[in-house]
Amino acid sequence: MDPVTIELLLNIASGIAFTVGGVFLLIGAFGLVRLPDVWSRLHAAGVVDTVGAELILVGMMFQAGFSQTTLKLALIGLFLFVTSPTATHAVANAAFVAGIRPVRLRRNESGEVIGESSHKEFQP
Amino acid sequence: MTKAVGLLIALFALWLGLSGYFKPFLLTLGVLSCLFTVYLARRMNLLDDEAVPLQLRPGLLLYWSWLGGEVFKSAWAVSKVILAREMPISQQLIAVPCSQKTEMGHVIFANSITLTPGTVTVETVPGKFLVHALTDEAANLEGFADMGRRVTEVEAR
Amino acid sequence: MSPGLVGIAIIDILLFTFLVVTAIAILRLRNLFGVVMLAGVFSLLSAALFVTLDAVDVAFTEAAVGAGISTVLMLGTIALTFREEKKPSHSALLPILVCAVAGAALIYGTRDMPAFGAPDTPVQTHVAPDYIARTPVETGVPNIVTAVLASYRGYDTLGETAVIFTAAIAVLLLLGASGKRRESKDSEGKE
Amino acid sequence: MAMLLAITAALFVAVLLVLIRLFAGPTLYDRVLAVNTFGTLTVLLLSALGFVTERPDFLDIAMLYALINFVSTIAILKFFRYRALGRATASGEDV
Repeated sequence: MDPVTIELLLNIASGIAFTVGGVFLLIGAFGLVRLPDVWSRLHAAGVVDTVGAELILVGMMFQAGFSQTTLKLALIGLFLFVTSPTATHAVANAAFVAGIRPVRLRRNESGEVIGESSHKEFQP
Repeated sequence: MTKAVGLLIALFALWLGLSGYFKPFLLTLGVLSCLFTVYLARRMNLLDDEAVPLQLRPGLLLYWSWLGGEVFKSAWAVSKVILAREMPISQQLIAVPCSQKTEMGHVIFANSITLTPGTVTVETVPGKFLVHALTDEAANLEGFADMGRRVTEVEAR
Repeated sequence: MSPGLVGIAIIDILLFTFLVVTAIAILRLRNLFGVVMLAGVFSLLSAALFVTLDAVDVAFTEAAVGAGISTVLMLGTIALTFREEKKPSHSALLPILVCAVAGAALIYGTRDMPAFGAPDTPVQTHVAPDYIARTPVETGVPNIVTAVLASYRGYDTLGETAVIFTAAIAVLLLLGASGKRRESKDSEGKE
Repeated sequence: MAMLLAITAALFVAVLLVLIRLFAGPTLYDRVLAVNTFGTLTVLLLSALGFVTERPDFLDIAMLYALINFVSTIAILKFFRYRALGRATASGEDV
């Protein structure tokens, strides 16, 4: 393939990644405002942190071509990929230990996993 | 020893990738700083399975690409919930059994659950995770079991 | 102006708007944890502004110190004091007046400064070209800012580092980071 | 270029939404979550700015943020969970 075609293909690919990533980013941020409580908002933040962020980084990688910039973008993506679930889990765990429970909880099997009494001392 | 060499190679690759200079003087400095870091890590007893996970099978990369697809699918499901007019959420805290033998397997499984939007690992005890799910579809026990099987394949020993 | 420059101008305006909104929110909030988190956001926003001003090294410092270390230090401080801010007992008029006068003086001072990025200022015509010409020959360090900090102003940087090191040790001592004392304090505080 | 400016605009809208959640609260954990998401958005914003101004060195700062943001989020939550930064355990488990 000649360079012009490759550049066109890269532009199209980054355009697709930007569009999909941007849409997920906006939906996630909107969900962060719209959803009713901290538990449901965790999932909206998850949409922003995973699909939104990674796809935008991939789009930038297509823009950068093959260079050191691409490597740095890939590293940022890897950091986000590794750290974002840990941060989300830390929020969820801290909220759980503080005694905050989801609104309109359908099914609660937390007693099966932890004894109900084990975390009482951390009530705020 | 294998772990020390592995860490050294990984650190130097990172250094080289971030610096992008190939002058002999700077390369020497880079090698020296990497060696010093490995020495410190050794003294601090950090060279274990957790810091240098060489025991994982190469299937990890394959697993990550499968996970990427799952993340995309569940992100789509969560987006539909967010955009729906009446927001059909039914929050639940469910117990998910995990059968992995090593700690690394547990970590990969729990983080994979958290990484897919719609499910978040809340608390872990030996043999079980407490998972918060946003919808009924997300709280699908067969789905968790499938993911668990794939994690077991990646984790060695 | 080119589209890129217009874009950066719009980005600057938006960043400044967010910065002001965050500052007002910090003033209005009485919950100190919220204040710490907003201060982290404030620092992120100001670092983004430094980036658009091309001051990459300052942004680097702001990111590490403002968003990282100071958040942790402020949390440690809150652990030793109170979680809620007390209502101020005196009126806010005098502080507002002082701020307004000081701000007006600073803005008046900037009127003498050359335009941002103007090529005919003394810095651009004498100092910068000199460093750019001499650094690769004299030091061999690829980054000119690093060469200026670590070589041409080496003693200055050494002094700064000593000051920061002393300050860090003092703060750690004040917050009680030494393991032994914390253990005993925790066992007392548990009851 | 137009694509990058569009993505920057989208990032600003997202930042605005996250700031709304940050100011509104109501619980502390909402705020921590918003700050964490804000950090992710800042990382993306800095990378995008690097491309818009054609100075990809900005990525170094973005990378630093990605790490610092994680450290401060964990510090905040460790503080809330265990009521102290220095203490390692609360109920005997290793952290």
